Amino acid sequence: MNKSFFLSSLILLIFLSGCQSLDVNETSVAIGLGLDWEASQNQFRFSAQLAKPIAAGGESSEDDEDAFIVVSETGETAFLAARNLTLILPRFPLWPHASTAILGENIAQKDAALYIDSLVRNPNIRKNVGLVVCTGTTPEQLMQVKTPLEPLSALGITKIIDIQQRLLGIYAPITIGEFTYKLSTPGIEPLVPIATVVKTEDSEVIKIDGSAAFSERRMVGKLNEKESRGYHWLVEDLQAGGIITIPSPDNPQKFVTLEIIKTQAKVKPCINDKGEIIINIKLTADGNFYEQQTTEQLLNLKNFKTMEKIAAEEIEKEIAQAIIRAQELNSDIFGFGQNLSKCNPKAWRKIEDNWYHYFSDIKTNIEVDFRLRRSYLTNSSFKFS
Amino acid sequence: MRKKIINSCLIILLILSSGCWSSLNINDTAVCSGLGVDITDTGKISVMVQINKSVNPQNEEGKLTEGAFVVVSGSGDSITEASRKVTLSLPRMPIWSHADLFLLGENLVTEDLSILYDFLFRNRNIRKSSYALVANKASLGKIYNSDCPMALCSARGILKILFSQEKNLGIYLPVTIKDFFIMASTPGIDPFLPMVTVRKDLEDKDILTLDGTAIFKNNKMVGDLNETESRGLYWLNTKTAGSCIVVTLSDNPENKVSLQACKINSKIRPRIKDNELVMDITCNVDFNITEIIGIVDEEDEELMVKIQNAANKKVASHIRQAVAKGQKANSDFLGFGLSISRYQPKLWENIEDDWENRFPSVRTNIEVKSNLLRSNLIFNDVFLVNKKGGKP
Amino acid sequence: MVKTRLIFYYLGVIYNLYRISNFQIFCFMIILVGPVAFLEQPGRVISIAAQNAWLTSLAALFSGALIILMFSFIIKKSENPFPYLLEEHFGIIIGKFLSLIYLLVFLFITSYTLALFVNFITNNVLPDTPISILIGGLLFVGYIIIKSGLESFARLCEIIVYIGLPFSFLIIFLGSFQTPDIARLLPIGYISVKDFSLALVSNTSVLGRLFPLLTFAYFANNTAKLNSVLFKVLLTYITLMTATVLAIIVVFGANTVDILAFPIFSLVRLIDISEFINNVDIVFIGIWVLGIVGALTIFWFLACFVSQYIFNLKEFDFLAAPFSLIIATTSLLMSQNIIILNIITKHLVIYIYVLLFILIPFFIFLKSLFYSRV
Amino acid sequence: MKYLTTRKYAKQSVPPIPDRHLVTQDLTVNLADNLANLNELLESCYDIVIKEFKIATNPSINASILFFDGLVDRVTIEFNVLKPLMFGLEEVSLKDLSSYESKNVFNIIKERILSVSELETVHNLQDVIHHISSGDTIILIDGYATALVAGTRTWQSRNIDTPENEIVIFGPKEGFTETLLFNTAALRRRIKSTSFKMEAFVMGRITKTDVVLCYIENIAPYGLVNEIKSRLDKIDIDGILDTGYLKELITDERKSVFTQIEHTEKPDRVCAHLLEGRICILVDGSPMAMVMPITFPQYLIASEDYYTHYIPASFFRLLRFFALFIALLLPSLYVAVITFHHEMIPTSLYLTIAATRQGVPFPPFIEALLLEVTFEMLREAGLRLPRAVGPAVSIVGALIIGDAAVRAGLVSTPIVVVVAFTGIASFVTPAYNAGIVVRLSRFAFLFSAAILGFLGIMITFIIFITRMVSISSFGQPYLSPIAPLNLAQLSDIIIRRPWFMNVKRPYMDGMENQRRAKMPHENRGDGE
Repeated sequence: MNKSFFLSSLILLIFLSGCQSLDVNETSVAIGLGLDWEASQNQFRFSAQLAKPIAAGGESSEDDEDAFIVVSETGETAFLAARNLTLILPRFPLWPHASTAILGENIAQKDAALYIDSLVRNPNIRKNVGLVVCTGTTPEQLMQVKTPLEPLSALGITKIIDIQQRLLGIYAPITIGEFTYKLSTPGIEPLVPIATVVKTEDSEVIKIDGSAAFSERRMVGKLNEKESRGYHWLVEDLQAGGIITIPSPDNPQKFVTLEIIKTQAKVKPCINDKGEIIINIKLTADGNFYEQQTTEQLLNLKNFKTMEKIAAEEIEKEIAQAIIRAQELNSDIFGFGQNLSKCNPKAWRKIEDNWYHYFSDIKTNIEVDFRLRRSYLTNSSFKFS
Repeated sequence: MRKKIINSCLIILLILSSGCWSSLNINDTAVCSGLGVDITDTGKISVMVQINKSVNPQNEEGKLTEGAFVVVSGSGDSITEASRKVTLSLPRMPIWSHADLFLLGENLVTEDLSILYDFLFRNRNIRKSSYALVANKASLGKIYNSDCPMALCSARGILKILFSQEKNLGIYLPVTIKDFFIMASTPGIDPFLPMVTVRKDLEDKDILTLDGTAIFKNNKMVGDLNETESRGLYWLNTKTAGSCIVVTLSDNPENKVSLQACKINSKIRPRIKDNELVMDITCNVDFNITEIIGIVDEEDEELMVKIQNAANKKVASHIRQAVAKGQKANSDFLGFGLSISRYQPKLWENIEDDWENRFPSVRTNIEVKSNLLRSNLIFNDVFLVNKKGGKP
Repeated sequence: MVKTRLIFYYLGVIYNLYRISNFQIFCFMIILVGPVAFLEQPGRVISIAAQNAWLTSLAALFSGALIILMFSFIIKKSENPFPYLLEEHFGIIIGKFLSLIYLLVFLFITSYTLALFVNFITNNVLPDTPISILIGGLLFVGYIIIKSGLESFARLCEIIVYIGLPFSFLIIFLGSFQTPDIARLLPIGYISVKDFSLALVSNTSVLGRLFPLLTFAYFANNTAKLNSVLFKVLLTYITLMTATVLAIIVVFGANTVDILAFPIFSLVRLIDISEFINNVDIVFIGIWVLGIVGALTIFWFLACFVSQYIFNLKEFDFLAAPFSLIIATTSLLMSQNIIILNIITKHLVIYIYVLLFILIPFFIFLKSLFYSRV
Repeated sequence: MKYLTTRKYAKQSVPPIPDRHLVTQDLTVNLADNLANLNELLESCYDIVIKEFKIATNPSINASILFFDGLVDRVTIEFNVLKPLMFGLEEVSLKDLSSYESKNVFNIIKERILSVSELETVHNLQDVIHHISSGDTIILIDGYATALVAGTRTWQSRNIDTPENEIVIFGPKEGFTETLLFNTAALRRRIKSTSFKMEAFVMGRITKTDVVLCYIENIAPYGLVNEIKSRLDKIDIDGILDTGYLKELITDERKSVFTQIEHTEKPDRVCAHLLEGRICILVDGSPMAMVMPITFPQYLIASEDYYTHYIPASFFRLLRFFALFIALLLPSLYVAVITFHHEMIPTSLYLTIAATRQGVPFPPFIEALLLEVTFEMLREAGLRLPRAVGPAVSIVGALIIGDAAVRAGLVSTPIVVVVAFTGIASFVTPAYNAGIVVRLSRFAFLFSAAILGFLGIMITFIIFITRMVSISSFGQPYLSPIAPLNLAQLSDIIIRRPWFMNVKRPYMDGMENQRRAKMPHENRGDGE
């Protein structure tokens, strides 16, 4: 009796519950999400880059004319704007595949939390979605532009940030999760790469250009390439890749390029006797000799040492520039405050409330240890007849 | 037993801890077919990259050529930096080692090449067997963006043109990075590179064409050879036969004979004559007759001698012009110095330091010997045969 | 004293070691001189003797023959293999002291070979892979080889030679077709005596690496034919060297080679067969791993063997593990940067070869020549 | 704890085991006692047939015959045993009884009555049991403590058939069966020499399986034969059901995956091995013969090579070596090239591969692993399935899954080609055993390729070779003619040496008689 009752109710349960499932062909996959603030209408504008399904059998090509469509809608809240998309879209939008979230300049300057709230609250959006701020254009326009070889520009942007980190080492990628964490945690602020549309002779391309520093939920300013790289050195986990160009030891007009194999930064705040906060930054970096512009013999022990020194100075300069810029903008992107709270919670509790009062005149003590390791195919410099 | 467990744990850890550092998924890469370096007006170095799009095997052939490439560029303080700045707007990892073409911009070659050498040879991703050319009177972007008919992209197109003209026409010599490098680093020879430019075709579209040879001295381009002078260089350097020339017979300017070289053997040898250095340039060429224009009313043997003489003169004049140009620009691209160092090493030791001053006034003695081998399918001029047949 | 130690040694022969055939000795010796010489020697010689470097390689045939005769004379005149041989000739104190030095040198050479090769790989093939992983991987292989015993090692060496030797010649053959210019060899013979002899010394010193012969020859099952085996080794080495140097000069010219870190590698990168087989450098390196692993394992093995003598141990393969740690640390230190490695390559290593592998054996040779045993 | 109860089997009393001593007892004079004893031993053996009857009329003697049903030839029993026993004694008794001393009926029966070719006498119960379980018939006669054993073995067996696993186009198509006698006969038929020895062992405490060791006396090294014999003697196991049992018990390197013993179903192949001085072991009930010592290169030799012309045979042998490398390395090479060494691929091929890999979600390593595992699964499924379904599975697997996976964008086209090619190459190895090693090692290579690219492959390769050279098969180094180099032998491994040059047998330790043929021009006077 018991068993049959249980079974029949189970079967009924299965049949009675409505089907929440969706056919794949009823959906459309969102690759990029963008949000901006339309000041004129006092409304949010939500735009999404939707990928068109690729026909099977690898018949797609890299340059499919229209591999995607960009749709956008406005609404009073970001969520509503997103739902409003269904007014023009005959498919059910799927958010979990999104790879980039784009924050419009307007909304970043108004209040980033407005956007982030809707993203973080939504269970359909993964927290490892990359984040960029777009300036000089709207997210919608940005997504309309194709990146070379990658028809889906939203996917392209994350790849660009990844690859430039491996080859150039300028911008540090940030995900929504980290962004939220940094935005909400006292003593640390996010730094987000900026994507813009650059017009060349006959076409438009997306370019990562500078990064946006936030302070108190608002974008307060922009770091240029050099400063962004200064920030990148200090990203605390092990970094690999990137290059640095330093003046040549024999001729300061010419340059020597070094490739960075790995860097590791340690940031330790301390409070000296006078009660000043001093941040000790220790960076160890390994590099390879990659290119020289002169024909001088640079590959000997003496010059190696000199180059190590110059490179260390150069890195130090970049870091210092970034810190100065951050202090100008009053945005603690390096997380000095948070570091302090970890090392010296007591002191932190005292100054937590007006941290930015202290932040702008924090002293830093940067120590860079750069090691040159190898040179590539040639052992010595070019000799001329 | 315990030892075994520890060992196996170590191995497993080793495997797990080893990420795949250098691994790169093939769909995250972009194949570069051509590279180019130039200096911008602001003094920065700019790098231009032509990237092939992947080719779908199931596509029809016709679709291949249209927009099969993209051109991206970056700029920076050094070549490496500039080339890597490309990635700021390229969502793929560029693979350099497939690039067959290396273009040098006009500004770069006229300013200073020394910034380039180290990059070219130290970088493991640059293929040393790829070909170098100089962009003449056109920006790199223009060259890479222009069409090249029947080729996947302009970079490959230029190379195809370079090879086919070498085999069929014989004007310009392809120079690989390795050759260029050897010429630059060996005392007694200066490098040269073929030049490419953009020209308008009949429908007013940009097409690529080879135009002249750039010659260098002290890491700078000091002049260029025109077509005839380039031919002079070609006669002295080539190993591929196939060059085509047209000679005019001495008696009648209407009578023209096209000759195709099928074997070229040339030598440059130093000789001391009356305490003076003379460079003996000998060039032996075997020709085939490919075409005779005009009515030639001569006996066979005389005709042959005439053609040979004309050919000798022509080739010698090519060489002479090239030598003159080189001496004028003080660029020893023919390698006179090298030849002295090889055949008169003692003499070279004495004059090596002074070579730059001595080179422009070195006397040359050009000797060309041509030899007619076959006259392809017909033996005589068609008209000649007819005429002969008509005679009693 | 010697006699009691001999018992230990023969126990070692019975339990751990095995008779090796003459061909296996040939393979051991080829692996010792071949790969490293192929990799580092051409650049060194060409930078000294320019376009005439190949002549110096050929001339090494005579100096090499002298070295080989010296070694085989020592083998004939001594009763015990290498570390015991020192005691036999110099007495126990000097013998132990010398073998301690040899132990250190063997470890040094192993680490140097490893460091050189790992640098080569990180430079050219897997730039992102940390060298510690590569060192770990190669040492792991060496460890397995040593643990599996001399018998398997000898057989492995045969296979390495089957694959490696023809492949090296193939590489040179293919490489020499990449736009060669025979005229680059000119002027032939125009070379100063100083340069010539320097290059000759450099070429000969590499043959000092045949030193482990003093140990292995005692395990050969046919000592009578040892000399002919050694001359075959010499001939192979000279052929390989000369061919390599010739190919490099013909393709690059002496001036250009000067600035290349690994000329043979640059040559391999040029190989391009009908536009299909190109950039085969990785295959080349892959095959080269075989040779390098073999070469470094031999010295590693000898280090274990020597320490058996020094510390009067009954067996030695358990030493492979601690030594691997030492080797790993040393080679990590050496590959700090390329300049240090270059200094070691250009200066230190030659002196070690000449001093320890040629001069000391020469001393033994003189001693056994004039003070023959009663 | 009390809620956790384990279900226990109800304890049952173990029936008393028959007295162990019973088996070793001798037969008694009393037939009834003997029968009682036998009945006790053979309790619960339903297939035993015990017939009691009487022979001779005056005085009539009780007798009985015992046999296991199904193992015996009933016709023989009824016509050659029962009939003469029950009726024949009468005829004999009239004339000849008197001539037999002491009226020994037993001898009369043994010598004059029973018309069976194999006739033995046994004295104890153990032998009786052994014989009847082998299919013989036991005749017990009252008054004699001896039993007569009539050889009446016969049983249903598979016909001699072409072997299924080793298919040849040229050469003998006969294969071994499960019956030992047929197998030894097949060998004996081919080697008609007295120096061809077959030594029998009975192994297995319970199964009492017949094991036969075959070798040719003055060719096989004496030491090797003794070594194998002593290894066989040391085995103490309850049962041997197939040669596979013995294999792991007598090899040198028991833990190694590399098999050091060859299994074959073909008598001609066994004979070829025997002639080269190797040793063969046959096990009753197994259609596989074990041949030892076998080195790795010999797995690449098909017996067919020796039946065809030597030039094509050599070509195919080289092809097999090549295929071995393909089967071992191709997928890992592909993965290494595609993930690490992009510059190796020609540009045009690169562009197409990039296009086919467009939109494929997995990295090449995972892709290769998936397909390889799928392939192995298909192969395994194809082996086990009934013959009618097998081909269907392979067609579905190979064609439909492969094609559909590509179309669905799950895998790229090149990897399908690579895996398929690897699969084909792995079928080229004639020996199934060696193929297994290759199939397993392939995955190791694949892993290392994914980690360190080509370098990883080489490191694994060195380890692979080191493992291979460090084992030996009955004293023969495993890579024998290759790794300790033996040029003379190598020429018959890499290529097939023509018969007119094949003068010497491959050398083994301790082999004395190495010459196998004379060159035509040699003097015919001397020789073996």
